[in-house]
Amino acid sequence: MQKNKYPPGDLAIWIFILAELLVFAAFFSAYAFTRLKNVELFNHYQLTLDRNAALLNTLALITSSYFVVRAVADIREDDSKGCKRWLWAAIAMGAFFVLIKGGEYAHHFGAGVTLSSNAFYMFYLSLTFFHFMHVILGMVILAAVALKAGRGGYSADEHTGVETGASYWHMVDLVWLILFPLVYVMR
Amino acid sequence: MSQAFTKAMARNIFYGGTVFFFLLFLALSLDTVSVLPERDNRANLTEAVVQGKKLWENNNCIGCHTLLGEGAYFAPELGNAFTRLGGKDGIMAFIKSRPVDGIPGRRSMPQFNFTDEQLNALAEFLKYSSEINSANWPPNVQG
Amino acid sequence: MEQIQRKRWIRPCTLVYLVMIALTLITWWIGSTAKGGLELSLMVLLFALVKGQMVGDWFMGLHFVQGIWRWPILIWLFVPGTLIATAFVLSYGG
Amino acid sequence: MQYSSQAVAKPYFIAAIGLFAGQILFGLILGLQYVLGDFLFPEIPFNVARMVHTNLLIVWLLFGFMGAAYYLVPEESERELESPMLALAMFWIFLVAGALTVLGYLLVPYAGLAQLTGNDLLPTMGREFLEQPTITKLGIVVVALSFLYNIGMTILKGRKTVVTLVLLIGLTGLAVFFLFSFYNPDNLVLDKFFWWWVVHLWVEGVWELILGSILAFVLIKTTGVDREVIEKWLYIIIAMTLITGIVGTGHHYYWIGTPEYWQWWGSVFSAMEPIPFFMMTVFAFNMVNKRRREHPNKAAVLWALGTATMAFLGAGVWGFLHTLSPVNYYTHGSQITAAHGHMAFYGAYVMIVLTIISYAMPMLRGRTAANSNKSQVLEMWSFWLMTIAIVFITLFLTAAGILQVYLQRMGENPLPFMVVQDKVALFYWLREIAGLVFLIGLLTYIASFFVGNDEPEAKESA
Repeated sequence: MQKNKYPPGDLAIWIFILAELLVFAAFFSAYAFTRLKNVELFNHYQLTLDRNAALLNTLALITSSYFVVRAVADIREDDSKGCKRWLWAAIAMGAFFVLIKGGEYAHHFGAGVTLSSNAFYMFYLSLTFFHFMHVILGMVILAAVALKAGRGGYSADEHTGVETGASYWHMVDLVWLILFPLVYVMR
Repeated sequence: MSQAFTKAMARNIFYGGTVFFFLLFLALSLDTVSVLPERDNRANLTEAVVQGKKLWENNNCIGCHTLLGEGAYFAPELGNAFTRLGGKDGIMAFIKSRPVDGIPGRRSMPQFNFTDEQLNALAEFLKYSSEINSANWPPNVQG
Repeated sequence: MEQIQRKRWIRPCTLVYLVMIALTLITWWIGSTAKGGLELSLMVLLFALVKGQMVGDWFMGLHFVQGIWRWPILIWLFVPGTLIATAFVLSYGG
Repeated sequence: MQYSSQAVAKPYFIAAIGLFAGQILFGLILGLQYVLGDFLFPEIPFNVARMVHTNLLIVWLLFGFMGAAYYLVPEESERELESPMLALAMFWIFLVAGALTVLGYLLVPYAGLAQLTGNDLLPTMGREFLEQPTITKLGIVVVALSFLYNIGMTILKGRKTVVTLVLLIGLTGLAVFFLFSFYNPDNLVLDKFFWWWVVHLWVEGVWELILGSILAFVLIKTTGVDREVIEKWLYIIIAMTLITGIVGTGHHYYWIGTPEYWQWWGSVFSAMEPIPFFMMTVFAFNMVNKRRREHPNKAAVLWALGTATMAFLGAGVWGFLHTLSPVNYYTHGSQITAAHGHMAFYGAYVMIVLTIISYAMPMLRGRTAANSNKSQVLEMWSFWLMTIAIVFITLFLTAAGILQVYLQRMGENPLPFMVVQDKVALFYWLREIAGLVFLIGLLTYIASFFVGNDEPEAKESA
């Protein structure tokens, strides 16, 4: 099997992806070590989070990421229509995530939780909100790609744009896959 | 895949990334401004404090001193001068006692010939500054 | 290309997807018991790293890349993963 | 020089160098006052000398940026400047306003200047780097707007390149964020919070766009590398700059009364700020290695490589040293900050202005591409003298800072500020000596404009 020298998509997006991952890595590690100093506090407030919502969100993002994989597979076979459909399906799953997460935020803000409430909520809100913004940015990127795919802007020979958007979206998924167990489950 | 990265994508990341992170910064700033009332000691922003801040600015005190660590590094930190100099009286006495021609061979604060009212305002301003929640900075009384 | 044309009973990415769903459900089930404990936490973390590796290799397609770009995601999973594991081990008194 | 209107850059560059000399002179006075406390007291107290030192720096860098824009924009846009007359008029207005302001600092007590200029109407004075009287600030806005109009119209009507587009974004940002200098609330925390929107978003934000675009222009011209390659690097570098630098503002929000989550946000993002500087270093050396021509102006190439290297060291490495909040808790507002400030400003902004001056000045003075070898050799000497001097200034201030932090902020028996200052005086003396070397470098630099003018131009060697 022929191996590639570069990952799929434009290398510029990968520089961006790596920078973003670096930020999340730093925040994840910071979370774990701050928890070390405040175990009781973290364990206590973790229970105020809605794990069922987080489950739905995890399933939504994984499914969405899977749809994007199918979209890339379709365009590699020159199927613009299929590519477009999978992409919109992925965006719909992203919207589902935003909706659920928005509900969680409404609940927490309603209870008067802010970034300054305590160390746990600081990390919970910082990490999830930063990720939340990435979901929205990812949806914007996917929508741009889907629109262009709908116009027949990609082909089996030239579809770097689809791969670029896909790589970014997988990153958004990847980050959540660590975030979910770390913030919602591990105690 | 002859070209590793394209100008068009680099451009998109520049514009997209800038907007994205500026929005994030705005969101954090908005939160900051909304919680500042709990930290910035605004309840004690009396008329004297306001006058003191104006005097602080009009005499360019920041040109030698730091205040909460910002300014010049020629003279002591003043965010905790209220504690270090022993309250308002200590501050006023110190400013008042500076010799007009300085101290031979050493750094000296100029003599500003403040009135008693002005001295009081400055001391009030430094008291107010010392009561800002600065996350336990400076590390000790020496500033 | 030839791989795609050959009919298989299931696409690799679909298989990966189903495994990830399964791991997520187990993680959620562990979380819903709210019991915690070092072993369970580390297991959940391991699941997460495995899922991350699957996303990197099969969704992002790094499985088909050789050279330096093969490694960033793996390193990204490994370094914070190790740090998180260390912090949790320490929080249970070493 | 391809367009006659590029000539307006010349007075800007000359003024920049003149003010630079003034800045260094006052730097030496400050350095001496650090060890001989009563030097020039009470005629020129420290705060006045410092104000002159920092304000001259800002003004001459602005002169340099404007000169750079006037030089490179016509060439990039492939048309004459919208209005050379306006550019010249603004030059004189800015110069006279700047000179009057500095004279005001030196001749009138600051409080008197505040009264004289009606600071009470709209108080903006007396904050670090923004000491200018409100009327001067308004003047700066007028100059900046006319300048933007002039440059903007030229760019928009002509060929649009990435270099000019990035430059325009940078200059617009510079003007926009300066507006926050007019916001001076009574609330000290709010004051400080938005003060950084000028200072940080300038030097760790939009100024870096200006820096990047000037550097890209000089590299395109001197290396002959394909514009496409250089422009995409420019985009990705400034993208990383703003991605890390905007939220990186948080590293100023640790101890000024702002919420404590900034300690995390600021630490994480500002820790990444060295990345774009590192990319810039890699980029500059790469382009020079891949050069398709041997440009006869070797001095300009040296300055360009120097900028990339010293910006990384000063802004990147020395910034990183004290940017993490647990470290900054001890180093905040110490000589470490001063050390970082000196090398960062020199490496990033002084050197980029000297780069474009080095590249453009020979053409502005009638050469076809470069000065004579004799002049260039002298200029390269000045490069090394100034650069090595700033490295030592930085090292001595860092040493003083480490000692200061240790004696004054750590341990069981922290010592008072002035006691510590006496204990680290040796390093201040050494810093002053390094400062003298810097002055020699600067004089050498100025001399390089006057020697070898009757000798033939250096030739492209390959």
